[in-house]
Amino acid sequence: MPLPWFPLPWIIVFVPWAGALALLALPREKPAALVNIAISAVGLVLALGLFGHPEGEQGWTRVDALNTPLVVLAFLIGLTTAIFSAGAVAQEGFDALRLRAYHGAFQLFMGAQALALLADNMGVMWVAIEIATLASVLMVAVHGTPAAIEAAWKLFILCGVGIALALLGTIFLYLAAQPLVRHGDGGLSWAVLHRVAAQCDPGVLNLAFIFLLVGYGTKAGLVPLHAWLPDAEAEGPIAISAVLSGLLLNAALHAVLRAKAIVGAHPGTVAPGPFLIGLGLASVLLAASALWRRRDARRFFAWSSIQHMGLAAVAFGFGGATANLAGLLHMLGHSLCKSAVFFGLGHAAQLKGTQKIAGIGGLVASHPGLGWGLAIAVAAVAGLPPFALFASEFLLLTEVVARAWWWSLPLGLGVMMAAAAKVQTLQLMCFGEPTPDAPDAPARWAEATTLGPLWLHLGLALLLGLALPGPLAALLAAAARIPG
Amino acid sequence: MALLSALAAQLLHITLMLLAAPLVVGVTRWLKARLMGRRGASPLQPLRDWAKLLRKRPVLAENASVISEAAPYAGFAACLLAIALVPSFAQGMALAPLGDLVLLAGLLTVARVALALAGMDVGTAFGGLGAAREMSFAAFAEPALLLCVLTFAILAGTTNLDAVAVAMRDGGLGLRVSLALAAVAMLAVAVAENARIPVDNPATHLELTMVHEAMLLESSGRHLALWEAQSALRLTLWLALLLAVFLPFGTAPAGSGPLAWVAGLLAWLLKMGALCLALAVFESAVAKMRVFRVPEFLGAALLLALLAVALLFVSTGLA
Amino acid sequence: MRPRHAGGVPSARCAWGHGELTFGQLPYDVAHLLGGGMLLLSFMLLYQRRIAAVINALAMQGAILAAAAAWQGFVQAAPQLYLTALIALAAKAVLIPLALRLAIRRLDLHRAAETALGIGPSLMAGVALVALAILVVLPITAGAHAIAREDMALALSVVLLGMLMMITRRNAILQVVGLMSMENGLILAAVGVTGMPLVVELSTAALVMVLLVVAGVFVFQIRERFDTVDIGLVEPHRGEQP
Amino acid sequence: MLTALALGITVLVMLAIAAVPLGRHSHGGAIIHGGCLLATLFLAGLALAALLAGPPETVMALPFGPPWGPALLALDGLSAWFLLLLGLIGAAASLYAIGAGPGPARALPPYPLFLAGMALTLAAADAFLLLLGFELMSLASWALVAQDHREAENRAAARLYLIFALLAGACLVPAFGLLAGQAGGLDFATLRAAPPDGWLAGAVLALGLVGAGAKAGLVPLHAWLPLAHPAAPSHVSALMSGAMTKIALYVLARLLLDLCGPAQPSWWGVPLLAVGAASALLGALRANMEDDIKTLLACSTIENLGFITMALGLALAFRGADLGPLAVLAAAAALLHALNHGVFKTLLFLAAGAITHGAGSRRLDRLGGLIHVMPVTALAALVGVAAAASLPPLSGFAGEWLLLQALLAGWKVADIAFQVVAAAATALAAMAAALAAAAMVRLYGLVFLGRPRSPRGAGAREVTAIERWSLLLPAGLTVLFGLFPGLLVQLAAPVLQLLTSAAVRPPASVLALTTAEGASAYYPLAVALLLGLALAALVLLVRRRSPGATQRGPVWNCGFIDPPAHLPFGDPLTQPTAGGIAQPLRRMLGGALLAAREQVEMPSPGDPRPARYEASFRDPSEPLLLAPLARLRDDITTQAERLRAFTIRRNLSLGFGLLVGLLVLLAWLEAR
Repeated sequence: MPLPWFPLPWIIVFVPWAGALALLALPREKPAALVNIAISAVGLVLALGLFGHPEGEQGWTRVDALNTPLVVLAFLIGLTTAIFSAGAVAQEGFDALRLRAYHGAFQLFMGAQALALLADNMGVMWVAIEIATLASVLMVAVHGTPAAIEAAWKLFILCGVGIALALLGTIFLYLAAQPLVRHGDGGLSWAVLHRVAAQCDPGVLNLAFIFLLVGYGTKAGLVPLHAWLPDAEAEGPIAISAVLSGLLLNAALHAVLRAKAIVGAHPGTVAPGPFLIGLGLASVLLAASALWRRRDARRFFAWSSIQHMGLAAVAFGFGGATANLAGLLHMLGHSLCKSAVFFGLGHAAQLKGTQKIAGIGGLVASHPGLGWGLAIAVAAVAGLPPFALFASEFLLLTEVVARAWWWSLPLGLGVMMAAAAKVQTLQLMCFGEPTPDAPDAPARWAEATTLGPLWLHLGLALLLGLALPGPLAALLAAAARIPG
Repeated sequence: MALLSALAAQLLHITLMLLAAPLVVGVTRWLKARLMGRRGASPLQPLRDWAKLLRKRPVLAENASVISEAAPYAGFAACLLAIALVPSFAQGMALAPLGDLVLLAGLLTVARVALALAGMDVGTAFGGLGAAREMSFAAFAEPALLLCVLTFAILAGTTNLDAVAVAMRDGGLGLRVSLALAAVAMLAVAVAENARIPVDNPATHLELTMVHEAMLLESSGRHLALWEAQSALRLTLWLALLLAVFLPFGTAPAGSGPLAWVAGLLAWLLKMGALCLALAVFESAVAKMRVFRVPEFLGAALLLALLAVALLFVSTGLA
Repeated sequence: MRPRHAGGVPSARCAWGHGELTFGQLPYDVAHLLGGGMLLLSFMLLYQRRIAAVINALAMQGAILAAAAAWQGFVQAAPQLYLTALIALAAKAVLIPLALRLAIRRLDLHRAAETALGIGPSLMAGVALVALAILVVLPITAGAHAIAREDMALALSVVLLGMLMMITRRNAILQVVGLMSMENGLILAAVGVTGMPLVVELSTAALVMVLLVVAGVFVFQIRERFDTVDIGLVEPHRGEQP
Repeated sequence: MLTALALGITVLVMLAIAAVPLGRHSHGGAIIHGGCLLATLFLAGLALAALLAGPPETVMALPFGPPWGPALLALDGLSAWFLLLLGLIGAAASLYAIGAGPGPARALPPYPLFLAGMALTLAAADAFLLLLGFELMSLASWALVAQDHREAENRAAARLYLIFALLAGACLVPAFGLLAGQAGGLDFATLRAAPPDGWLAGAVLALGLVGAGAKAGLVPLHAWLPLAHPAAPSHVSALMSGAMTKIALYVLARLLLDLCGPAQPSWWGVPLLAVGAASALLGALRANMEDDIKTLLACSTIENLGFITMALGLALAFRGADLGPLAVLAAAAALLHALNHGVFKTLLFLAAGAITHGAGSRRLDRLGGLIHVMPVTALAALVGVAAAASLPPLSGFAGEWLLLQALLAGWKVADIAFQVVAAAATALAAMAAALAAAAMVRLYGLVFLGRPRSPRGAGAREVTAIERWSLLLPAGLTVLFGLFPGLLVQLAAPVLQLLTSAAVRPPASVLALTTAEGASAYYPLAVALLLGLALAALVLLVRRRSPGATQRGPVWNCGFIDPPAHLPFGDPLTQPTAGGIAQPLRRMLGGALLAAREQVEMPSPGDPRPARYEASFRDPSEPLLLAPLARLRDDITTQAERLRAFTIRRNLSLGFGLLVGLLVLLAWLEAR
């Protein structure tokens, strides 16, 4: 039980940043990878400490039921990704400089991630997300190939504009609260805003929400603001795709949720839910159709991230304890399963020397462990039982049908189409005659650093979907009440 | 006492059927010959043929399996049981409670399957051809039959043959158009089931037109005798069925004494004779149709039966 | 439901209480004037064809932004705003324009801006956007300070115009310019709100990003436009042609 | 009892986990399948006990479950009945698997999981657990269908299979969601308490029918079934065909007859009746066209599922018309036929497996004359075929008798439309039955009778003892169930009570099945005895009159040349082929229903080429349902792809457009 002045959140944020500095100094591969793992592990341990941390805001940070699980999950995935990257980085063929940049950017990203989730001050949250964006730009561009640069540039410009709009939204939030808060600093505190929102000016709140939605929605990859996501996830180092779709999207959606909580707290505002539902549904449908035309495996799963974010957005758009719980489950489950997929896919891509779906075939026959692991992970992402996404999609669909059945038609269609596409890709990659391996296959032990995290994630997704420990379930239930 | 009399009636009935079977075939042939201006063989000729066949040793193909030997008995037994369920001169026989029309259809299917399997056993072209056609025709005959059964079920409220017959006799149903339609449909089915003209010609051995005979090409001796007897039995069964359902008049009611039985017997013989005559006339009047026109023939029967049912719905105002 | 005027209590150290500012009062008029000036310059940006002229306009906008920030700092008695003003002046009025000129020379882009949407239409669109901005700000109850409210309308218009510029210009430099004027609008909004905390930090952070974009233009030698970068570089690598 | 049930399922899951390391072990297969055998037998015993002693009223909350609440386990009559079915079939299949020897290691873990999924579906007492088990079952069986994934068509089959399974899930979840929406809970007790009505009920009916129908392979959602069942190993095909499809029907019955409450209107039966009749006809007809044993059997499965669905529909209709006894009759028909079909179809699929083992092929045109070399298999298969052809006194006929009686009573629903539908359904059912008989004769005649059609077929040999026993077990059950259907129906009394909510005596006595009013009855045992009696007497008489032993001679066939020396088993071309046997039906019905085509290519005189005869057919669901959907999907995706080629600037404009649009929307909303 930490003392009230004990700034655990800040420690959680600054440990990775300190690590980033250390890693920027480390030129050699093995030690860098190990240090990277060590830092991530420390981060995870600290994050676990949040469970015992008293709730509520503490200066610029806050700890509550909504962000605790997200932070813990973020650091968990950070650790597993670090482990995976230890095995995978050898194949990336970095020179010393890129290696430093890669590891440094990774930890920088982790820290920013944590700050974005833990921030109570909306301004701080904005800054954190911007830092995360810059870090991810760095990580995506690190290869320096034209394609990578293009992807990074796209990410940079689109998300940059999004970030700018989010800042305007933040300013509007303060404008709304400004007449009501005495001391200036509170004007951006989520807690304060949430408290006083009911007396704020609805007009300003509406405006604020629009800008925050468009701004952070860009980061969350909601259609039609999604364009940066597929290229960014497909062109960066393989390990990065896992954290991008596993963490960055969550942080952005979390920010949108905070905004929704504030705006929703005012009875007079234009209901924010429908906006979220609209964008979410657009994401689900567009992704469901786009999935059918992908040839590049990583782009394929990037699109699947868009679809899942859309589902979560729809859930939060409906709001209410049940739908929010479904959305939260979906976020968590998606992070776990999707990063698991990227681990397996990354290793497969390195084995086969290509990330084209056509080039990755017959994994089950040539590499049974990897093949079945990847197959199960993809099945989990497709929403098949017994993993978390099945539970969340079940809850979401039943809730939507019960509340407003007509929404369930496009929703069910999208889910169905997407799942079918995933089944097809799964079979293309895992079944059939094996495709030839690349000459420079990764070391044997790299398979361990792939399958370990992969199965760990699947196991956790299984627990999350089917046997969540009571306290955690209570925590999620509490979290589901926060966005309103 | 009643049980005993029922039992006696049943046994009498079975013997009567066994005796009648060859006669029905023989008489029909004889009548046909007469109608065609030939003298024709004596009505007892079938009996003589069977006796001769029984004396001969059966010859089986080298690769014939146990099916070839078992099928004749199985088929005959099924037909025997089936015909034991169709009331002839008296009602309320011992096996009457078993006499369910659906079961009857089932037993006939057993006989048909036995025949078809025997036809395919040796693996010859004709056997297969005959079996395929036989089974295919059933696909049209069965529904027609079932729809007729539906008609009875609506009128008599049951599918038990005995009860249907009773209802038909003194149910005061009068003359109904749907009954007439059903009768026509059932006649068509009977013709098809017994491989009579115009569906099949029992007398021909022109391979390409054969259905029934094609399956018997490989059987000889007692097996052939059994097959022949079985087909005769089946013909008798169908005629008896038609009589029992559509012309149940004069049949001795359940639990009645020997006198009524005699009367019923006479009535039955009369009716059966008439029916044989009608069959002979019909067969010598029409020509055999091409094999693949049979479905149309049976399809027409099916439609008639459906029409009968629909009319029944309307007329009896069940709706 | 009108908010209480709790926030409207004048702070002791401020010359003009910042609760009931209305037309005809000096602080308001000046702020309004500066904001209007920025909006005007945004239109200038849209209107100019020659890249050099555009950059001049941008520099002026930066300068006015600095002035506005300083003025707000004076009005709100918020010294940190002076810092913001200083940063804005240095970076936006001086450094970045210089850098952009350098870029033009480096990438020899001495030619008229290619527009995806003609100058005339883009001006009209700009007007429409301003109208929209006013329309959406209008329902904000007058209880919130009139100054803030007007500033919001102006800032919003500047932001929208900047974005409009980004999407109607095919030239990388001009798109950067659009991004910058967007960011100017943000800062204008930020300084416009009384007592906005973290103004300095936020504006700096936003600035950092713009600087990085400019750097990107340099590093990646983005000659013509995002379009070509997008298509030309990437198609061969993407393997996604249907 | 529930604890025991949970235990059984847990054991199965444990077996699945244990199968991963054991897969490489040489005896691993035997161990795992032996475990499955015991577990399934245990489940069957449990179900039997539940049916005899009356199912436990309690509901058990599992220690695990979704984050929003515990998962509930229960065992009522309905689940117990299907659990019994599952147990019996699973036992037979597992036994066969032991005998068949170890398959590929990857096929081992999914098998217990498959069983566990089905058991879970049956034992579930809330919608989530039910669908969890349902999808688990699909997933595991998909892995089994895909186990031989080197074959392209197997992959295609697996894909189609899983997609249909997803469709089933995507329809059932909203169906339960609609119920839960106005009941306010997902557990069955709550759902039962608040039955839907009006359009809501209609939607539940439609969704349930599509969802369960997609999994049960009802027309027009049957395309996957004839592809998927043959792709799996035989014992798995047996499970899929015998048990899994029944589980889907269980879900249908649970949803429509139980959870939706007894107050549903009488027209509810019509869709089920129509779908069932269509399935029965199409399946039976296709079974006559196919020339792969397992595909043929799969099509016959479609037919039988059609029968069961018809019976369920009749039960709904009668119940809606307050004809309690008739509803019970129809429900009894459904249950009885489900059980019987499960058993004899398992038998037939296992026999198909044995044939594949012994004779090395599944194609009718490469087999023949197996009765000589595989006598036991032939005997067992004969029982199965006779049952599938619904011959008295075997089990197939009993269920069909009840169904036909129910159909023949359809006119008692006082509604002319329904009466006509019922009459048409009667005709279709009869036709389907006759077609099934034809298909079965074709199957048996081509596979076991005649002469070998290929060298491999000529070298066939009988399968191992265990496999033979695994055939004889269901064969014995088929006979037993055929002789004592009355007992089974009486055993199902609580289920009937539950399904029809009519306190009516089940339409059966120990020895007989009776119609609702008992006006007509079917005494299978008596029929069997009389047949036996007649047979015995016949043999005695005939053999007395003709004592001569049979003698063997060459085939006659109106003149038959000796086979060439290089074809010791005779010239296959002189035998009827699968296509030849199918010809009459192909011409009579195939052209109309299956777009069947025949073309004869007759070379000109002097041309040495042989004449070619080609016959083909296409299932209507493919051009009418699947192809258009695929085309639609492609069109949509093509349109959507245009967005992808956008440049950054275009994408920016998209975002800008969104922003402006939202602002305009906002302004408009606030103006109002």
